[in-house]
Amino acid sequence: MILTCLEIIQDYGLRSIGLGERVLPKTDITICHQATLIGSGMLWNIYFGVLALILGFFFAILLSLGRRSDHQIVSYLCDTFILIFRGTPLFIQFFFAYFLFLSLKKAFPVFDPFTSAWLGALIILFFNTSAYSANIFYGALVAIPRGEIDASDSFGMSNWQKFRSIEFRQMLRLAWHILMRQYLCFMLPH
Amino acid sequence: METVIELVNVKKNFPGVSVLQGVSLKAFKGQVTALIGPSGSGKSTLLRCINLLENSDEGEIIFKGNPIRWKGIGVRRSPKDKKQVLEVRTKLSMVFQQFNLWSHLSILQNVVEAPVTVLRWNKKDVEESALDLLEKVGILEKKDAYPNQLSGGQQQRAAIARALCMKPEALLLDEPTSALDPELEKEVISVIKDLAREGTTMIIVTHDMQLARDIADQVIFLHMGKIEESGNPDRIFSRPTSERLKRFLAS
Amino acid sequence: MRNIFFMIPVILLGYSTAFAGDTIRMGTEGAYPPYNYIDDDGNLAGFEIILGNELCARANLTCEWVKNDWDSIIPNLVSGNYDTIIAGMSITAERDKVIDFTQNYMLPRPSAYVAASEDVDLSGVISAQTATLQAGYIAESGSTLIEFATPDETISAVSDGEADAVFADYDYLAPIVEASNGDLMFVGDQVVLGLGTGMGIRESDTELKAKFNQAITSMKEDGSLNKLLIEWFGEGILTY
Amino acid sequence: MIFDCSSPDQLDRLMWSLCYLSNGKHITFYYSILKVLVLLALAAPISIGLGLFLAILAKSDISPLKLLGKFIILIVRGIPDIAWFMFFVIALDQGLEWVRHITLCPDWTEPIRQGADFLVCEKAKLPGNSSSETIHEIYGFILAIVTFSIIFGAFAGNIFYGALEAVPKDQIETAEAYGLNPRQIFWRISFKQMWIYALPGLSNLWMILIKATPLLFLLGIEDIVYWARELGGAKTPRFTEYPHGDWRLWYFLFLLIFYLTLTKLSEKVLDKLTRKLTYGMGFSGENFLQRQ
Repeated sequence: MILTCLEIIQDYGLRSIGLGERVLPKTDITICHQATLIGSGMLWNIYFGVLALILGFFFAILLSLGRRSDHQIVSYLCDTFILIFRGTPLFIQFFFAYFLFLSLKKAFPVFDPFTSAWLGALIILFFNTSAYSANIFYGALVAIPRGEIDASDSFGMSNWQKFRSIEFRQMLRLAWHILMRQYLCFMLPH
Repeated sequence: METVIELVNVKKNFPGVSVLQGVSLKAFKGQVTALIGPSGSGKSTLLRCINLLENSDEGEIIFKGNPIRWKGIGVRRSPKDKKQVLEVRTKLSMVFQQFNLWSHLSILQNVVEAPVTVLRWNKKDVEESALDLLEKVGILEKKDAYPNQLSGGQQQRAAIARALCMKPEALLLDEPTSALDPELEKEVISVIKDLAREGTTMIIVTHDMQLARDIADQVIFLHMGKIEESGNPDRIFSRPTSERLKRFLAS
Repeated sequence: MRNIFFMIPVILLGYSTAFAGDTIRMGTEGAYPPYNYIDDDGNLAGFEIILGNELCARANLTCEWVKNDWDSIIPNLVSGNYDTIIAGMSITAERDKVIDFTQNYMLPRPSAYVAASEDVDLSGVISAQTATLQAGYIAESGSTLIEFATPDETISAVSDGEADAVFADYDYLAPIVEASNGDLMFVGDQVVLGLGTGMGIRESDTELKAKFNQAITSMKEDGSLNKLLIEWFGEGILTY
Repeated sequence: MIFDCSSPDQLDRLMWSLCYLSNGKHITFYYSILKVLVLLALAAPISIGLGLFLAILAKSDISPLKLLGKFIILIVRGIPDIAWFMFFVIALDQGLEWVRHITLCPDWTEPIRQGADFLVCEKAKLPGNSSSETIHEIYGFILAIVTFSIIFGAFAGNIFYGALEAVPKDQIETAEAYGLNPRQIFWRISFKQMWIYALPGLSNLWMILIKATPLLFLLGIEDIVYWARELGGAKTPRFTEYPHGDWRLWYFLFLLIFYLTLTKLSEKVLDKLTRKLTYGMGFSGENFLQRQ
């Protein structure tokens, strides 16, 4: 029983990423088959989830700083980016991006891999979580008590020093719970 | 002299702490009773027990000659008769340290809310007397403002007007000035002094010894949940007998 | 009380049940020309729409068309959302386990590959519509299958280079190849799959199945079915 | 049609576009956009009503009601939306038909389930087989609204519950001190102050609701996504007067803009509402939102 299940896992475990058996069993579908196939599908979830969240985390910090920037164009661009990805359904974004990459690919062969799920969908997920997280980070940045910033200014900290030693930590502290809650929602099939 | 409130050996425990360890006192009609004492001595709890916001565990609370009827004993003790609770609460109006004006109602609405909904008095009459009271405490022009648009002093004066509008037997004031800046404190103190002069019955918990001295007919010094000393303000402040009161007044 | 409660949906829906007659709801996809598609006016059109209406007339049934996505076309028949499937569905043993079929109204038709160039490798990536005969065939053939929910998308996949070729019903592909001005072309060999095209009917609906079988037979006998087939699929079509 | 569209292949570009965009197929597309708006307009107030009801249940003093309220909120929130969309509608539809079946056709002897088939008597079908396709579509749409309303109602219930809890204790205590009874305290104080604490959550929920509307397709409703795909797909001249290549990119761009506009508009309205509600309540809108 356990042995056959191991075999099934060997055959189908990586099916969702295109390795192993392609054709699904037609008869004798056991719980092991189902579990293996679902698990195999989850490989994608993990791939998308983990990569998009990790990359998105860093990009979101940049975006939130950009949005707060004194540079008007930068601030406007970041704001628009966040608005677009937070303001439209993910579902529509996927469709649009797919068709966009298709047309781009015709003109520029560089875009070849973008229409496959492993890259195209990842990019959209990455942008999407970045926008949502950036919004949270931005809220946290603005919520840092003015006095603490004044204090660091009064000690002559440079912008970078100020960010690294005060703002970044405060921002993470303030945003952490909301961020984790959002990540959880993102990973669950809601 | 008519007794408005009498406490006999009232005790109150919070889990692990004994807040009131047998307090007996009498507050008389037309008089001001001031409760003083260090933080944590149980002054506020005592006031809340009188208004039945807090259930005392033991002892009698007698409102105008009628003892509160209880069910259960000890920590599970609670008033038996809801009507009686209502009577006590509507006849003893509370003024809180943090004002506690209802933030979704304008000042005028705050003042008329309880008389109209609880006592079911005629709304027009209540509004009329509310306006008089607001004028009396000096914030008539703020009647349509919302609480958070007012300074602390103005809010507390509105809260006093709200309490008076119930036409209560007595006002219970729980440190009415401690949340205020010295500047704003003055406005409120002068209102309280006016009330005292008019013979309003008040039980006031305060940190302000000068205020207690000026307006109180009776001063009660609480320490660790017990009445350490009581008497008229002259005696309490000029010739304290207990060591604790001496130390408290000196600090 | 109970009755009032149950009446609410009825009232809401306009006493619909009061005149329960012989109305048959016909499920189709509406995205599979020339079998069935939506015309410019937004109405259903195509060979099967004409055929279905004629069959209903012959069986003395009032028919109402229902559009449904291909992926869920069988489950929705089974759960009673409509009573027949008439959507270019090939009769196969696998489907026959879940639903019943009438006799076929089209003989088995060839499926074909279409690609963007002549020299394409048919063991590469082939697109096909989900849950079709063709998808099953490709999956077993050793080529890499990519599936799409609508027939439309299987063609786009080839134009866009997502797939090397599309494998689909010849009659569906023919007008598309013709309209592509040489961008798309038939490649490889044609393969005849399935047992012909028939109407899907719930297994329990034996009476309805008999009625339609009879109607199809009558159309076969008087030649009207052949005429309709030629009108829609051209002279080359296999007739009865 | 307003324009003469009888032979599109001879029209100039502008007229061609006008004719193309106003043909029957496009009218159904616009109609599906209307469906989204109607869904929003109906599901939002129903959700709020249901949410209030659930929150009031969950705050009730009677413990069975309290448990029931909390349980419903928990269950609906605990089950992923997708599952609701996939199974709830079928269950609701079949449940209704089953109930009607036993009441309307008591003489029916055959089993309702025969293999995979779900069979009820003719009279019990919802809507009846003879009703027009429009009625069927309306019925499906009502089921969709019910589904959306239940899911979002439970979320709203949770928000309202939290908001009721967030009303400061001293506001309630003061009311007690002035003799208001629990009923009066709930309706005159908690319930009125609750809105301001609920508003950020509700705004959020509204945005989520907007973005959930493309899920209509999961309920078998021909929604904007269906029509964008259908209309955008390449068309061969044999089956249409308006052949064109693959235009799906443009249709989906339109959908993106549509949703973006909807979001942006909502943001503006909600901002105004927040400012109005928070007027005089001590938190300026923006500060308040950040506090949440």
